[in-house]
Amino acid sequence: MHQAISKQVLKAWLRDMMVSRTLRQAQGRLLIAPVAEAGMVMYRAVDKVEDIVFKFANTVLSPKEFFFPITDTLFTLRQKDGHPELVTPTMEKDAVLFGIRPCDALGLKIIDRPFLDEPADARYKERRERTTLVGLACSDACPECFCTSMGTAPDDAANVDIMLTENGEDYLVQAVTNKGKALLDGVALKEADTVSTSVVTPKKVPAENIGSAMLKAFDSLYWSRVADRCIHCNICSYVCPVCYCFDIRDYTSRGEVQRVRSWESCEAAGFTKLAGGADIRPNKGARMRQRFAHKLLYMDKQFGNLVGCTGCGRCVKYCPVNIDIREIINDVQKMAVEK
Amino acid sequence: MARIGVFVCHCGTNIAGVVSIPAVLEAAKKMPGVVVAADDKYSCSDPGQAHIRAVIEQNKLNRVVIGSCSPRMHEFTFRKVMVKAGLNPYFLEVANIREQVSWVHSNDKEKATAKAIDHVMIAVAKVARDEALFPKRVPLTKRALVIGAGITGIQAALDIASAGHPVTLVEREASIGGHMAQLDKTFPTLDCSACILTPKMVEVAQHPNITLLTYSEVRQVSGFVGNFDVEIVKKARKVDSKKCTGCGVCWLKCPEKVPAEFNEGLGTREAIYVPFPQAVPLVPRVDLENCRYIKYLEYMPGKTPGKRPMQCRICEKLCPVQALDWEQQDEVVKEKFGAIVVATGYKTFDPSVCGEYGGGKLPDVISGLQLERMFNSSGPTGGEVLRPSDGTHPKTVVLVSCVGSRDEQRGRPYCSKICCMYTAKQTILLKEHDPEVQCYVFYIDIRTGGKDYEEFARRAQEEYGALYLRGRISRIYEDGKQLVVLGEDSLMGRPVEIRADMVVLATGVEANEGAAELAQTMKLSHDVYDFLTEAHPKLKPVETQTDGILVAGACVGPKDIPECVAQGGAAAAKVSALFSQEMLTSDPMVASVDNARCIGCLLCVQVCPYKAIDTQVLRNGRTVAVVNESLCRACGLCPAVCRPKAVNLRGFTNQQLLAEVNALWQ
Amino acid sequence: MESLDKQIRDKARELLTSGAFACVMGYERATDGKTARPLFAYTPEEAERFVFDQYCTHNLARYLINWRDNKKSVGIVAKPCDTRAINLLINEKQIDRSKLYVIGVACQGIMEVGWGAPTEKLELRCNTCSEPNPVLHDLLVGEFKSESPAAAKAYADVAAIEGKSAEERDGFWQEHFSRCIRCYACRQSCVGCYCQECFVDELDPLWVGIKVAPAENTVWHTIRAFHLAGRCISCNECERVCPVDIPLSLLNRKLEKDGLELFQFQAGMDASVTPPFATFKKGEKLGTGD
Amino acid sequence: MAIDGFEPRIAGFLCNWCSYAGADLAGTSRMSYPSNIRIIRVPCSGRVDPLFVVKAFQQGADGVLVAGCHLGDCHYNEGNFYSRRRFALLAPFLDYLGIQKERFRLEWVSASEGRKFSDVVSSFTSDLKKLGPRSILSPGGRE
Repeated sequence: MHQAISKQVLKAWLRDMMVSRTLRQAQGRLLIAPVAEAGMVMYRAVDKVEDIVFKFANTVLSPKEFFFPITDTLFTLRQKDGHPELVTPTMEKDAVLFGIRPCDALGLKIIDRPFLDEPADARYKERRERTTLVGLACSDACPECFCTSMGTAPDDAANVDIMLTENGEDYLVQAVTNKGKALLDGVALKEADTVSTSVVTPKKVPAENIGSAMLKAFDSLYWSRVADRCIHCNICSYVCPVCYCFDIRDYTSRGEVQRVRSWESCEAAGFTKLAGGADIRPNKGARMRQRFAHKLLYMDKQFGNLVGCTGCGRCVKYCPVNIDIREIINDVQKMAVEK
Repeated sequence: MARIGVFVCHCGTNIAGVVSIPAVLEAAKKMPGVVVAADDKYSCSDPGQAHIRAVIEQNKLNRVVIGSCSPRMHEFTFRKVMVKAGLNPYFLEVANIREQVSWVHSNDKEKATAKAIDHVMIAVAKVARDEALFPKRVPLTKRALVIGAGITGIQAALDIASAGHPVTLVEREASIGGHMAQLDKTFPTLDCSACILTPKMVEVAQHPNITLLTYSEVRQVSGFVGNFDVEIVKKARKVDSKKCTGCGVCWLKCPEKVPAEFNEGLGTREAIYVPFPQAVPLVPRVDLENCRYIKYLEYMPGKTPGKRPMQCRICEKLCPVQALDWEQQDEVVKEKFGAIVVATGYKTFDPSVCGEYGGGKLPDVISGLQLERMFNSSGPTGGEVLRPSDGTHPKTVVLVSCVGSRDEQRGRPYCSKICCMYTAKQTILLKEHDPEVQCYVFYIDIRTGGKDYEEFARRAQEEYGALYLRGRISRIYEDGKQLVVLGEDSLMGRPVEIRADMVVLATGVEANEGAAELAQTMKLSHDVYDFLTEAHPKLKPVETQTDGILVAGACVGPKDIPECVAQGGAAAAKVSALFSQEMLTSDPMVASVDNARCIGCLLCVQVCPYKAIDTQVLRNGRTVAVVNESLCRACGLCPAVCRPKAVNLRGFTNQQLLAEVNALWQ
Repeated sequence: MESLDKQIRDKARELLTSGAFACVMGYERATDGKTARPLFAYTPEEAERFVFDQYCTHNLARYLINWRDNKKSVGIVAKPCDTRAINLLINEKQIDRSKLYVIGVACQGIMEVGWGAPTEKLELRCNTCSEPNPVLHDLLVGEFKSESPAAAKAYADVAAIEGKSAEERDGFWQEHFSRCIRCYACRQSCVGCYCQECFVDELDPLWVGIKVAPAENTVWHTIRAFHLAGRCISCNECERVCPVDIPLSLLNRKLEKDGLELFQFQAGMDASVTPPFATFKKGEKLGTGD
Repeated sequence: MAIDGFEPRIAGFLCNWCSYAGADLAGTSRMSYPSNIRIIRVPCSGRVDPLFVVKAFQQGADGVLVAGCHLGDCHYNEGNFYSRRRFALLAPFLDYLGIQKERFRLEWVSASEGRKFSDVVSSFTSDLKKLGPRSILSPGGRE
């Protein structure tokens, strides 16, 4: 037996979240949902349910940008009555992230490790704890995605608080966590009459034991050959739901200092440049290998049983020069066999 | 760690009467890096300076901002205070709160104070990014090169030499003297050109500090002020000047005759010759184009068909000191100079392009310079004015001014300045040579700016009866033995026809041959007419954009003799002033290149007005820009066009200027 | 007429066999089986993978800078706009023409592509192209076009922005700039952006703050475009690669349009012409400071 | 439409040899002009990198003035010819981005033109008052 929510009720529920008439919360929640912007679909804070896009392949940027923003002010230092004052920002309201895909939810689960393992990152932790994830199962597979090879699936409810799956005129509802159940409290759910969700099967990629294969291919000339066409544009890192590298610098303006954390990419020249000018990854091939080794080898080594890829396919889709992680996994496996 | 002191000057009531000094001090104390803010009645006064020094020492300040009058007034004064206080003078910024604040905003004291605070803030932001700068001291070679030995170069060489500095005077022709040596008499005094010039020529030849290189040309110039490396080619004369006594036997007996250049093609000279009897040095040269033996030598190796030239060698046989040296080759002299004076002079306009004047085909239409040679008693006609066609004395002479001057169509829109005067002189001399001569002068305007010039030109008309007709010549043609000159008298508004025996064209002044090439050799700029460009037309008339290279005389533009002499002397004075220093101090506020950032696009090289940026190849093979600090004038064009920000300008660095911008309205 | 693919493969094989060439750059099929991607062939065997069709969008001249200090020569497959890029690099002394073999392709226009999503729609740059033939080449493949079909409408979209009010323009650009994630893919894809260190990455002086905020983004985009003034050769790679679809070519082509009007200069047409900011004419009328 | 009480902020880059001296002369001659301008001294208008102008706008300038010697009078001979080319392209470009061309001025003010300097600042200030403040590009940007 499946619970379901009609599209009408769903919209009312989302609307209510923002003003919190029914949810016994002092103030409404911040609602983050996919919206159309300049011909793309992006996660944005919304104030009108009408702006939300329910049918979309996937967003350009993953919802990682909400928990780990492109640019994040960690604290502000200012003068108050002649004394320095340190101000740490906090979330004004609890938040709901609506419409997250299973691949992106897995991405959050993965970067929980670096960000939440003690000592935890306060900004990330607060956002994670105060945000409820409402997942939306994929009804179509994109040509570039391969989530089933990376431990998730188009309708995987494992990493969200609530999972919604389109079912005719309704959505099937799974309240996965207590946080999810709380959000559904008082919502008029119904029982699904029939279940007729489409089964989506993304392409498979031979990702088994990729870590050991990576080790074998580690010293190959292959990486610099792939890097030949790489323009080190950072797009893959920025669209990736897992890449979490950043740079921290102070930002001064009008006598105020902000400590700001912004995204960085291992593909950028100078990413590993040290004081004194030395660079431990001075060439393109080393940078190229780093990205894939981090995902397919180091994360597993560091955190155990963890692959830094969710199969969302964004890097495949947005790479301007067709550096295709699936091709690389294939090639690496082949190299490992040959070795 | 910057420890900045801010000093605010009251300037009596000049600043304090408008700007609230306490408010500025209060605000300054809160500015980043400022440890002390103090005021003075007059910062520039002795007590003010002493106070600044004391505060610097008490507070261990390392950077100073002074809010006062314009930095154009006292920046230098305050720099000296810095030095006295033991600080680098470049850790100083002056905030202009008088000329640009109190004096212009006295109607609104509040706003004036706010602006003064902002100007101090901008200076504080900049001073925090100031760097210690140290002037470089480079040795200099106290030896001057003067290029061109006309009257300008001669004067310059003599003046520098008399100041005690060695001079090398280079002349392209076989003798020094230039155009002035060709002239008979000079306006407006009518004194004999040779009489006033030749003593100077002799003085040059005999001056212990002057090395004379005639028949020589400057081939290459590199380096910078105080340290130029110059290559001079001494062309082969085929006569050993050490042996030659100038007796003249060789040219008296040389059988070959060629038109004499010095006489403007009138008369002939020999294939071994001196250009004129008073030539300095009095050493003949063999004309390689026309010498029979040279032709024979060139004929022999190939043995081309045709008549075998004669072997001649009469000069060699007759020379009492065996001075002829057929083996002599061009010789390259490389020498270092501290300064260069360019005095390459001019040439006269070639009237053969002017069809209306006969296009050089009518023998009795001559140029002003040809007439000068006829006047001259050592000239081709022995001082008689004779028609080239038949050797008779002309009785009616038409002189035409502005030939190749003020002529847009022939690309010579400028006034040649000297022609009005020399035409007037020539009417007088014609009359003095033959009282029966009647002169007619066609002119556009009579330009006689100069001491006693107007009186002189009037004398030509009033005492010597020259008839001046305002208008252009439309055509000159031959009719029998006479020339018919068709023109217009634009004052009377009617056509004029004069039957003349001779026509004299007052040909204008042009940049000398090779002037543009020489300018390029030395990286000097020149105008569209190839006249060299001075550093400033009014205030730096003999300087150029390149330090240590001076220009003088007619190579810059048309000039008469007094001006040329004055310029030669002026250039010499500049050279002497330069040479009065033991070491050259270069301004440390110049551009510099960060090799690691430079991408070698060399845009900076293209825009640098001083050619102060060269290239160098780094060890890794990359070509990058490098600034020659001695040539850099610190204009800042290079950092502004440098995309990777590899070039910076000390004193106005990107860091300093950006700090100033970021300090706006803080 | 032999196919373009075969002509390119034959030449590339010949160059690589000669031993004088380190590499030949061209295109091969992408992993979607439809579109194309850059291929760096080092051996004659690899040359067999070269293809050329209307999906070969990349401007390979961008990679030439990587070979600047290489002793051996390189070969490159270049479309007309790419050859302008090569001229730019020659003009800026970044590459040695004598160590470059240009296989120029007379272009039939390039289609808009995304990975796995080839279209039949000509790219913007082809709709506004003024030079459909390679401006330099050692070998020409394909057929020369006699005229430029698109020059007349080259700046219609720029003129449309110019026609808006200042407030509208401000709003238009702020909307786009505020979306920028500062991945710098626009810079990375650009032939003209080869500085050792970009001004935006510089820490001292800090021209652009680390914070991804509209004001900082505006400084970045303004100066990025301005650094390409008189240099952009309109390959439009920056706009193609932008993951958040900022219409960068509207910036570049505004500067190109004004540069043409003011200085009669178009980048990359002739490597020997001095770029507009490195020269001047005394009497010129420019509308600013005359 | 003038906004009451609006005082525009003007950043002025003045070349040391002509315009800065001209501004000094305005002071020496006590020629009053609006106090809205803040002055940064540069050796030559050719030193002014477009980046400084853009940064000044980012810093909150409502208008930017770049002033140098008259064409042909440049202390460095040709610096202002280069700056003219540069800003002839930058000014319309900023306009295109929404910073009206009236907000940028390139002026030639000689050392003897105190009156001209004062007139330039006066007219620029009054023009900017009519234009009103710039809404965008506040420091730090919108969050």
